[in-house]
Amino acid sequence: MAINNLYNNTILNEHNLRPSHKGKLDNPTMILEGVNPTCGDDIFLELQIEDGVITDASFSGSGCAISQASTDMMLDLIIGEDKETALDFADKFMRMIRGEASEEDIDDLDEAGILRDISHMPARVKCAVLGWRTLREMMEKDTTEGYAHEDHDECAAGR
Amino acid sequence: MAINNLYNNTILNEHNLRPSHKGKLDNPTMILEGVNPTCGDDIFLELQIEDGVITDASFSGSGCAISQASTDMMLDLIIGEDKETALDFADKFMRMIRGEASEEDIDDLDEAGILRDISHMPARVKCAVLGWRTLREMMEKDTTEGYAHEDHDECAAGR
Amino acid sequence: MKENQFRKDFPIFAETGVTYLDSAATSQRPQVVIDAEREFNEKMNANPLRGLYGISIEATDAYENARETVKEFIGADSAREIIFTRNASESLNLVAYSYACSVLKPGDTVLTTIMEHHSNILPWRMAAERTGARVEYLEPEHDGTFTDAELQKKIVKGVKIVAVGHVSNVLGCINPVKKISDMAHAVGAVTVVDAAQSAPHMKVDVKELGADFLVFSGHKLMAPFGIGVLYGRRELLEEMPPFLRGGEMIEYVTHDTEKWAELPHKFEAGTVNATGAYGLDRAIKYLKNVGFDFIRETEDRLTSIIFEEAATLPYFHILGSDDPKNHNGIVSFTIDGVHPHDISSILDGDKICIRAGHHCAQPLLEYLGESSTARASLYLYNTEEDVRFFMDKVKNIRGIMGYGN
Amino acid sequence: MKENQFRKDFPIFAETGVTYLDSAATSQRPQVVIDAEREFNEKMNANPLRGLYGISIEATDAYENARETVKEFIGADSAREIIFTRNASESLNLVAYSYACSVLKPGDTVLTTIMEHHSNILPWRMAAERTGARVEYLEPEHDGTFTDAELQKKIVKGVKIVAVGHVSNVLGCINPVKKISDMAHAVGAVTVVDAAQSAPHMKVDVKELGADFLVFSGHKLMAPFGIGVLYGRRELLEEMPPFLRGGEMIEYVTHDTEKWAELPHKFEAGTVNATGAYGLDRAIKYLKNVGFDFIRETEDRLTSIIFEEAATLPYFHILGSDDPKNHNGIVSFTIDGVHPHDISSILDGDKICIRAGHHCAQPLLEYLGESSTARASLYLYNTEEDVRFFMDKVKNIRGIMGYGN
Ligand SMILES: Cc1ncc(COP(=O)(O)O)c(C=O)c1O
Ligand SMILES: Cc1ncc(COP(=O)(O)O)c(C=O)c1O
Repeated sequence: MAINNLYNNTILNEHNLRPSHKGKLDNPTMILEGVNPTCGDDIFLELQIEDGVITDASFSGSGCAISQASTDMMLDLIIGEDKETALDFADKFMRMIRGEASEEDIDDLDEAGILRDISHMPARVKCAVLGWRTLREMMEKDTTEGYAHEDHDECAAGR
Repeated sequence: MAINNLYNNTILNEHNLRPSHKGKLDNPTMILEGVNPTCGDDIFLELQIEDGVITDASFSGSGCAISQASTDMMLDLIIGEDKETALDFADKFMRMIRGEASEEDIDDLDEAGILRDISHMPARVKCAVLGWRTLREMMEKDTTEGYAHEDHDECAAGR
Repeated sequence: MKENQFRKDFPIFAETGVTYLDSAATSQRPQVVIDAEREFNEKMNANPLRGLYGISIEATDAYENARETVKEFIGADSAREIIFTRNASESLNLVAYSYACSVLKPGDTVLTTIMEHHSNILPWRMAAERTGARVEYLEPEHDGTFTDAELQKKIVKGVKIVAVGHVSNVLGCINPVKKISDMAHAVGAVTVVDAAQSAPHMKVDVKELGADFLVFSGHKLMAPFGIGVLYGRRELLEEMPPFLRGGEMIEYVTHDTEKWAELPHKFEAGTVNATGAYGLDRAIKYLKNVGFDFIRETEDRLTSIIFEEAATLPYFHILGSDDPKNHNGIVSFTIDGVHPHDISSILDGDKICIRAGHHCAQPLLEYLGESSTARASLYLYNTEEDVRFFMDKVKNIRGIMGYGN
Repeated sequence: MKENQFRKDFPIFAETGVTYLDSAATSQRPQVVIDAEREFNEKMNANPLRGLYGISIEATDAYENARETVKEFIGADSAREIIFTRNASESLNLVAYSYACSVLKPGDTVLTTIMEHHSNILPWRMAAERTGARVEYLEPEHDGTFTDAELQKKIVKGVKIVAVGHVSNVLGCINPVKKISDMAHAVGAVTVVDAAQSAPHMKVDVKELGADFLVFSGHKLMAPFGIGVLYGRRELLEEMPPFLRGGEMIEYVTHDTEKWAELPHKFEAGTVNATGAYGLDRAIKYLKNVGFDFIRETEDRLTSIIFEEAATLPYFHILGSDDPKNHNGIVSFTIDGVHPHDISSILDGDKICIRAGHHCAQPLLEYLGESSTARASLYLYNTEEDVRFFMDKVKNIRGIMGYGN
């Protein structure tokens, strides 16, 4: 039972129950809200960027275990990295969710790799990608503040 | 094949091809238009009434063989009768169409009795009753001119 | 354990092995309804109302007999008062576009309740926006009841339409529709009753409820998707302009003029869903055969079991009344520390189907201070085994999520 | 005589023995479509788009895959441009209420043709009435063609919408949609293409036709009743206000505000007809497997037979083009001295199903000076035997009616 296994996963539970990056930054460079209106998931992502490098990051808001843990694991990965590397992680994650990532890619994603099986739970895909697509939107649009819509194309599998 | 029998009936064909009462009166007391919009049947019924007796009557307009023949046979029956008798014929005819008339009633209807099987052809019921319900409407409302709607309740079987 | 003699009529259970607790979203279809669709397609498939030949006449009869069945089912005066639509939502939109947009004047009020499904809120907002009227909301107590003070304060002159749900799809409570109708009529308003959640579960009689309009969906009542019902009092329907325009809803059309068809056809533009109506006919007949007593008894008994089990779980909270009999088989709940989506996904691992989210009733959840809840909802095919299995699995959820007991 | 290898896929023929020549009204359903409905109900019946559990996800996938299939079928850019409705009539009303009522200004023109189905006339009249715009009509020659002069005279500045049928349901002719679209776009109008009679019979590509909106009905294309399609160019759909309001078409609703869902959901209020969409998906796949070449060849061959036989009957008159290839399987006709209803009823005696009446195209009949005609219409399951039997029985009609030969 793939699903119970995922939920039984201590990594997922740890990041959900005791996230490392939940809270607000003092002086964020960028803030973006990401929502999954159908789910009620709603997160605020805050990044501190200095010389193109993400020096600190946090998230707040509410949502299910999958969106919360996925975002927390994402922040573990990208803090200390430059924007390009962060975007690269996001690409790998999206590929993994679509079931198109290589084993190497998944290895690179470290703990976030535990969400690989979410591709078999299409209804939850949009929870898993919420933080990641909010990040990507921030990077790509270089917004300092805004609102990231539910992206239907991205979540095609997660209708 | 009930239907082909009806159409093969010489009485029906005679009244359709060579109706006795098709035309217009010189001084009608009452004129009423009756239509079956779904069919395109459209007749004008004209009555000449003197001292409560129908002294003459005619119909014009266009329609299928069943509406034409039925109306012509109706006029054969009611010319020379008083209003009450005419209404009584109409009641018997409606009962026959609903399959509720006695053999006696049907006998009274004379040639119009050939339409008794129309109750098995629900789509054509409204053609058969067009003249009759126009007549009834004239009598009941005592209109001198007007327009008789398709009556859905009457034609319940003929939807 | 009591056996449920009707469950075997629903092939999905044997086919899939699901524990289906989402009947408030849509019901399952019994074999007779599934067979009715096939029978229609194989034996009488033709465009109804148009043809003069055998199978078209049969199709027409099937369609119109369904209207007759619905008429009897809800106690209408005439089959002409029954309009077939796509679903309850379309029925409400029809009333909003055709009736509300015609009668509302600036300053008028449409009164609804804060516990309505979105489909009984948004059409009124649309109509209000177009006409300069406003929408106001009756606000219930936390158990879903309305105080007399609240009703008296808001059902006042100037209210032209009162749109009220018969049974809430979140709280499961029955609203005092008759009382509200009487008050509404006293101030000159017409009533629109959303019976989407009641018609499948209890006797709904338009006269007894004082409903001027009433809507429900076939698919929550074991009929196929794609068929819904609007009842309207004849005088009102006669006066209303048509909504959708097109084939079948006219008496004639010339280059410049048109004349609408008589009721009910005036409101049924285009080719009708005769198969759906035929399925609804069979579903209502099946429902009558089961009987509302059986449904009530089954739902109350199973709801009580959920309540009893829940009482032993301090982290499990049920929304609405404390009395299982006031829930009509609908149990919305939360589990401390676990998001409703996680609850639903975890239960899905055991093929248990429940709903999680806002249940298309966001204003109610906002009012209750929740953003999302889980919901188990019952119907006549559910068994004691279903609810016991469900509650057993519920007990594991917090453990799975990493909480101790 | 050539065998038709697809006929056996349609159970109604063996069940009823009808000679079905009314496919322009509605088509018959092949076994795969009938089975699809049952399969859906037995294996994945749940409310799509809402549930987080297995069967609801399957139902959602079935529904959204159907959208993808339709997108491919008509060459749209994105599945978001495909809105599921109840039928072509509702699709046209959606465009009229949501688009036309928003953009039309007093003095603007909606241009349609006098040969349209009522469903492509009445919604525009409604929109014109509400906005102070007017509706004008392109008038064809008697064979159904439009002269360049007619097009140039009427497709002029001030025309905001050109609504044109692809294939006439009375004359069977193909209208020059691409040419009309180009001219419409040149004067700043958008085009609405009624593909109800074309999509089942020929390749319809929204780009090639230059269609800004395009509609068709599933039931004329072997799918169940109750499912229709609206295609709209994304930019247009994005700008349009929603039509029906209710569940599923919003992102969120609060006490006072609401935010519409993204396309296509913005236009799909309430519980969707997933079974119908699934049936449409199967129908399109079945259609593709048969192939438009086969359909064209079959229809042309059988139409030619009707024409040949008709040429020997001086009292038998066919409306429209003299060339059977310009009829797309639709043959409207009259018989001197016999009302079309009588023709239809007499043929019904031999289980031959044809249509008689105004075919929901009264303005065209008025224009042609007819009040009613009979119509035989073909589809891929028809055979030479069907049309020969039909014409044999036609030859007896005048005799039955009491005319000599
Ligand atoms: C050309 C044309 N347009 C529109 C329609 C309307 O289709 P529906 O009745 O399925 O809405 C029809 C079918 O009757 C048609 O033939
Ligand atoms: C109370 C209530 N009203 C209206 C609706 C709308 O029904 P449908 O989606 O079938 O239009 C629902 C079902 O979701 C409901 O629960």
